[in-house]
Amino acid sequence: MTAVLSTRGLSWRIGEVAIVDGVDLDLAPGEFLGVIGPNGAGKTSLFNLITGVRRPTAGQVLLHGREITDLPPHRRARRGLGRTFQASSVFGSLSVRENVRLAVQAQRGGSLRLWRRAAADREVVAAADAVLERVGLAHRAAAQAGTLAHGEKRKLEIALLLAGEPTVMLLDEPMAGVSAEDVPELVAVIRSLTGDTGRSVLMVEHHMDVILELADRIAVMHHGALLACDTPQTVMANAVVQEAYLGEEL
Amino acid sequence: MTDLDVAPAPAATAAPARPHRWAALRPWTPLLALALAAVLPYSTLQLPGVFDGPVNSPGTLHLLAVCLIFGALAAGYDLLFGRTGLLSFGHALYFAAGVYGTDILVTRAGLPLWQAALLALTGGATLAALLGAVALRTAGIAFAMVTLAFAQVGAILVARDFGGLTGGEEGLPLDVAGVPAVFVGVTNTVNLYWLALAYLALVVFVVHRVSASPTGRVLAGIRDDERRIGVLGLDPYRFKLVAFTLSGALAAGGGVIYCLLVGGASPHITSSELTLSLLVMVVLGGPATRWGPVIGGMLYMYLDHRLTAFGSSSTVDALPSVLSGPLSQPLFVLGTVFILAVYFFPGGLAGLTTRLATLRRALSRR
Amino acid sequence: ACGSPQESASGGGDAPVKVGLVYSQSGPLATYGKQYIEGFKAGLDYATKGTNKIGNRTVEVTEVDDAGDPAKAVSAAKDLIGKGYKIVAGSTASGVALQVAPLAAQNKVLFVSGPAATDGVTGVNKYTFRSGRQSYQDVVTARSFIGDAKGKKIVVFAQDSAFGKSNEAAVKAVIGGAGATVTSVLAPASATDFTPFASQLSAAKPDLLFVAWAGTTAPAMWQTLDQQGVLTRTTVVTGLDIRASWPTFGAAGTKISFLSHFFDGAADNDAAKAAKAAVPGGVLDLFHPDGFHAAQMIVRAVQEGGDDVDKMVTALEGWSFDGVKGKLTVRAEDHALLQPMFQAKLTGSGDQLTAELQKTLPAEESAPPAVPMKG
Amino acid sequence: MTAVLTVRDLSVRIAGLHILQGVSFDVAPTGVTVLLGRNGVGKTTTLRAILGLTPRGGEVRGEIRMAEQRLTERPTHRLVRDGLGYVPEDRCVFAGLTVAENLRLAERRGVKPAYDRVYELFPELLRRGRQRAGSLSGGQQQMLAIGRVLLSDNRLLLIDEPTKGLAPKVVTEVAEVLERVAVTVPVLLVEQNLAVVRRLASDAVVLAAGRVAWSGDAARLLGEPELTRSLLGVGSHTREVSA
Amino acid sequence: MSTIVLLTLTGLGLAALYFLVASGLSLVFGLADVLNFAHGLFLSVGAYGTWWAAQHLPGAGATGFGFVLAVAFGVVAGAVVAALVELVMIRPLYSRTIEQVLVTVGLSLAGVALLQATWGADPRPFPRPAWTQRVTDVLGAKVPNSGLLLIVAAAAVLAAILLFLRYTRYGLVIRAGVENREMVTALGIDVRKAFTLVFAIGGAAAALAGALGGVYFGSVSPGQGGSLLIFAFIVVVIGGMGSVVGSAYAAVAVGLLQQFVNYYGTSGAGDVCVVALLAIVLLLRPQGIAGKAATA
Ligand SMILES: Nc1ncnc2c1ncn2[C@@H]1O[C@H](COP(=O)(O)OP(=O)(O)OP(=O)(O)O)[C@@H](O)[C@H]1O
Ligand SMILES: Nc1ncnc2c1ncn2[C@@H]1O[C@H](COP(=O)(O)OP(=O)(O)OP(=O)(O)O)[C@@H](O)[C@H]1O
Ligand SMILES: [Mg+2]
Ligand SMILES: [Mg+2]
Repeated sequence: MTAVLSTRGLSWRIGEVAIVDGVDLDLAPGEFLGVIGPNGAGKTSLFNLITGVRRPTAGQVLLHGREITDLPPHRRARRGLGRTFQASSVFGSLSVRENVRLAVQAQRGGSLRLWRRAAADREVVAAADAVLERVGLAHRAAAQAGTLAHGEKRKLEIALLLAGEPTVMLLDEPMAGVSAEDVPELVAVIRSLTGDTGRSVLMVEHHMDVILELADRIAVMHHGALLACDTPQTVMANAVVQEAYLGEEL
Repeated sequence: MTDLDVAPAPAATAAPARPHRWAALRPWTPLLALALAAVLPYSTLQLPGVFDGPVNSPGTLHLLAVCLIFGALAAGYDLLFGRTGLLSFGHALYFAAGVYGTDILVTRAGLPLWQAALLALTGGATLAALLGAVALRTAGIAFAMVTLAFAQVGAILVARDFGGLTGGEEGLPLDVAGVPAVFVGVTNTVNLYWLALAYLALVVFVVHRVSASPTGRVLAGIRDDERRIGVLGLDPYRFKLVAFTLSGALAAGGGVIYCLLVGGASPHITSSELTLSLLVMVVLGGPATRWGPVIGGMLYMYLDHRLTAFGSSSTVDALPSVLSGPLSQPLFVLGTVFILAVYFFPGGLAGLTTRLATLRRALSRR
Repeated sequence: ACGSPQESASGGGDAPVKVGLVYSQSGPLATYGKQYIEGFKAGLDYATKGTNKIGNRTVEVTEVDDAGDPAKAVSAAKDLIGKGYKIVAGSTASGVALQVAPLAAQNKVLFVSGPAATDGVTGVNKYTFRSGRQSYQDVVTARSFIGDAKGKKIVVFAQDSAFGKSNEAAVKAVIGGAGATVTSVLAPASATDFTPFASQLSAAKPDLLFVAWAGTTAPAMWQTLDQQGVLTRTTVVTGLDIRASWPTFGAAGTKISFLSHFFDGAADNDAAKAAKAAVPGGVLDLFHPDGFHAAQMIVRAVQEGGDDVDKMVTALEGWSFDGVKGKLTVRAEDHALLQPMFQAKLTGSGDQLTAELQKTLPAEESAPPAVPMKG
Repeated sequence: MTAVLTVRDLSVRIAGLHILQGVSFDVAPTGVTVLLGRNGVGKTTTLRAILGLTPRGGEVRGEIRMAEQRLTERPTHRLVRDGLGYVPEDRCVFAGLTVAENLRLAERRGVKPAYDRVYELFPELLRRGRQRAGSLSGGQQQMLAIGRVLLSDNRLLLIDEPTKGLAPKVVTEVAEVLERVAVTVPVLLVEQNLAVVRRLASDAVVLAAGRVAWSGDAARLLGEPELTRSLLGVGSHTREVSA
Repeated sequence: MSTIVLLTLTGLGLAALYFLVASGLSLVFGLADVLNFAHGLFLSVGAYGTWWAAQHLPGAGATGFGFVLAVAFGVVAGAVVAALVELVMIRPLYSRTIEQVLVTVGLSLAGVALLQATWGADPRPFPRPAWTQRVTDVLGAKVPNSGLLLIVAAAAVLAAILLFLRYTRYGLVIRAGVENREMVTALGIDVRKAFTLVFAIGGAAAALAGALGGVYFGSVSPGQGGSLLIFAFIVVVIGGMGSVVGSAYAAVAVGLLQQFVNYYGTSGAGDVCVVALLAIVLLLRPQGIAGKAATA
């Protein structure tokens, strides 16, 4: 099988505690894999290991069949691995448009260009504006990113991710704090991330409705380990998931 | 300091206001200012209180040249501090490398000036690249301290007069035999002035060009969130090193010209105080603004030089001793002025124009 | 108003004689600077017999503060020269003297260096003179403490700085040259604790210990040498600094043999009396003579040379005069200022220390070897 | 019934932006008053203005009263000491302090801290007492932030999106906790999860474009699909469609 | 043998002096997040305060209880000046860290100049009880008593600060306030008081260092504070910002290293070694010896 992203026995321990515990995960091309699990299960930590923000204490990460366990974050990104952060992290002092331009530019190749006028790079500008349009932030393009309201920052996060044109995308709770009115819009944006393009998505989300709507399969994490990884129906029927994660319906 | 050089400031910051009659001229103001500054030495204008002699007197031109060099140095330092968010406490080292490099190569090794200058410049840039490569493995205050430590080693080496090269605390006067005659002697001060002006123009051009370039945008990104830059697929380390090296090279270049201007090197310039002053200059002017650091640097040096005269002036002497004592200490006045500036011009002098614009708008609305 | 960027003003005729003094009014050497300027004013008064006129030209003195920074000094000197000043004097710090001196040659003006002790100013160029003593003269005075140097063991304890090293070199040349073995212990100028160095000095057991130390750490250094017993075990010689520093020697003060450039009471002559009467407070100190002599030399230069700097130089070369320290001579070859030096002891305790003259070395005895004029 | 908090004609201007333009509403002395609106309408800004936490350079006009006292004139820490509890949007736990220290810090002078209440609600906090708060998961940080204000008794709680980023089970738990708390203490709540709103809210205030677009009975707002749709966008949360 | 003892004990004395300066610096830096360049000024205030009191304050003097009184006066003066600085200059700039640092830079420039204008640039003899001028024989080494005094004082200050941070609520408030001042306020705590207190404590520690440093050096001069400050910075950074215990370890390392290298190596090598130590520690462990790793 040709998984675009796999982890093999991926573990991260701090002292005695296993935060991430021997996770084996395969993401197929074009697949949308939802990740759920109680707070503190290790979902964000797993993302950190995959993207290289943290170094695993054991195990491997493979991207397109090649090992990337020891690469720094930026090298992984250049191989097509993109992510968003759970806590919004955008470039606060730059304008929204500049934020996206920076991401587009990073995608176009990171060679040093000290003498070119950035603003004059039409293609980059056009690409950036297209991305902003797509996530519905075009009207805020001139605003300073640091002053955006929370939901807008989430959108900008996704815009930054999109601009990088990754083949594998890791989304960490993209819906957190997004107003009810905007949820469908954002869901649509995220859905369009995969669709026909063949990109694969790994998404952590606590909004079950969103997960159920988007995910092809759902992985459940619990105490750092992978509890289950199966179709939404099977997972939702799982008693442990019911008990430890979903609880009773509101 | 001439108001000519201050003039371009509004062009940089007051963009949002309604289009002005002169708006079309805006892009040209820097060039206009440059041209005016270039012909300034032909003026015999007397500005009593501002300068001791007419504008074209060697003393005034010398002071102006010093101001220009430090304006440029501050602009170069701002590339690091204001635009990339790297707080280096060791920038003086690269400036000193330019000064001492030139001086030693001309005076001790007997090289002609242009060779010495070129070597000092490359040497300064290489030094910055090497030390930067090490220091940038740390971040934040640790980075500031490593750079401070490196600069401190530089200061110790200079003070220890290694191999009799640097002259220790007495400094090393430049042997003018190796220097073209046009740069020697008080009557030729004007040539040094023009040289300093050219250097300032170059630095400002480079800094602006670089910060408007794709790389400049990455630097701004690093300032905000370095981890994010990595995840976008760019290596922050590499970009920081570029900024560090470039900034160091610009400082070394300034050192070459300063060495010519002052006619030698003295260990004052290796002190961490110089880096601190650079920081002060940038903040005084307004970090990451177009003209702020330049203005800050020029103003600081102007005050630094003029305050010694002010301190010994008769106006100060006539005051009661509670006042005249402190006021006769230039550093006291400078420190106080600086503290006040931090309070009353947050965002630096460059921020002042925006604030004035807001004020004007508020008034016109009434 | 328009003009050319390269013109500069000039004086002449009955115009006043303009003298520029660039020295430390602020900064770490401000006290030296203060003594210098007091001495200068007294000297000018003395040399012009109270008229402040040379012939029928008044002397106009402009003072500029360099804060001890050569860059500021150069800036000030350029300004003065640009305004047509033909005479510049001052330089409290050695670094300042070394960097201003080349300007004198480049622009053909007279430069009379002040308290700066560096040997490097002597013979640096034709237009530069000095009105104070130089390190070499200190060291020669130190030699006078041990009589016959042959076979003696001398240790130099100096700051690891240009000042310390030039003293070390001078001791090697002067006392080593006279047959003694000279070794040295150098310590960083910034040292905070002196015990390691004191131990080394104790271990060396020298016949004479020459200490060259300037700056604010001196009291700590002396205290440590005293505590570790160095001062009682050997003859320790050092230069006597300004009066205000004496109490900081603490208990060590009375155990040291001092060589002295000058202290109040070292010499008794007309000039010294005049100086004593003229300076505020009525007590002379280390650097009053440097200012006094500078004024005397400048008056002489103008009297003989008018506005012609080359004539001023000729007038000063080989000139002997009676100054505060006694009889001084400007040596023609390298412009060294030959002058008497003194041996002294401190007596008393606490704040009540007085210096007592032990011996006066005539000018010839402390003369440094002539160096060739460089430019 | 008199309101516990009245806001009249509140205007906030930050960095030249007129964010709130004359907002007026009351918070009932019992139950949960929920503040609704799209991202960026100024819900957080409203809460912070009440607490006197508007950023530097921001301009606040209008009147905010709690029990006849004008809040705008008093420093934040006094307001809190007098019983105004705040759970901020970004949790703002002290990353460098341990969980226990975070809680200890929240103790108020002269008030006996109700640790039992907090640990009963969030046993996780007891277990992780010595862990640094910065290394807690997002959800755990949220628990800590809520736990902090529950340590003391309050006259009014201002809570900004407490269920953001929490697992469904914890959301339910938090909702239950708030429900229990609201019996004794009135709450002004900002919340996006309509299921939670439905369960807790007695009154609702809807902000739009810097003004109050609607205010009244929460049950009515959520009960009339027409009203819900026009005020809160797509009438209902996707959850209710698909789950 | 006696050389080793002598070097070790005097090295520890030096370390104690560095620690006294660094402890206040570390406290203010680690807790109030202000890299305080004016710390040298507080030190000078303590030194000049003691010096002045010994001559002018009734009851105070250079010996016995009079000296203790003089030192107490200096320490109080340092604490008061520091608290005033915080109140007047630092507080209005809260959350603008860079500006706060800059204000302290300005203050350090102006402060030294002010001292110079008032009492001149030259060193003044410092009041010293006779005991501190003598030496104690330890295993054949003549150890200056002033160094021993420093060691005792440093140990006392270390203990006092640790007790303060561990057992008072202020410690907690201060640590939290560094991270998010606003949130501390939102918990009902007047955070401003705590910060003033930190400055006062830092100022007092610096002033004590100044007073005892005066005894150790035998004189006081305006630049003394500044020259000690650079080593104190190094000590703070090696030790890990804000960790007072770390500063203590680092001070000992720096003091001993400097002393031994200065004796066995060439001159000036001591300073270079200290700088090298700094660079090595930071490259291996950017957060310093006792500093905590930053969280993601
Ligand atoms: N540096 C650390 N030291 C100790 N424990 C840690 C550290 N970092 C993370 N943890 C713990 O690891 C666990 C996993 O954290 P992680 O952030 O990955 O959870 P998560 O699944 O993303 O939770 P959430 O849904 O709440 O965001 C948590 O219990 C957290 O407290
Ligand atoms: N410090 C600031 N400077 C400038 N604008 C700001 C600032 N803080 C908030 N804003 C702006 O004010 C508006 C309201 O922000 P606020 O955070 O109150 O919205 P919100 O209703 O809480 O949104 P969300 O649901 O996303 O949390 C936003 O458009 C935001 O950009
Ligand atoms: Mg998470
Ligand atoms: Mg909000």
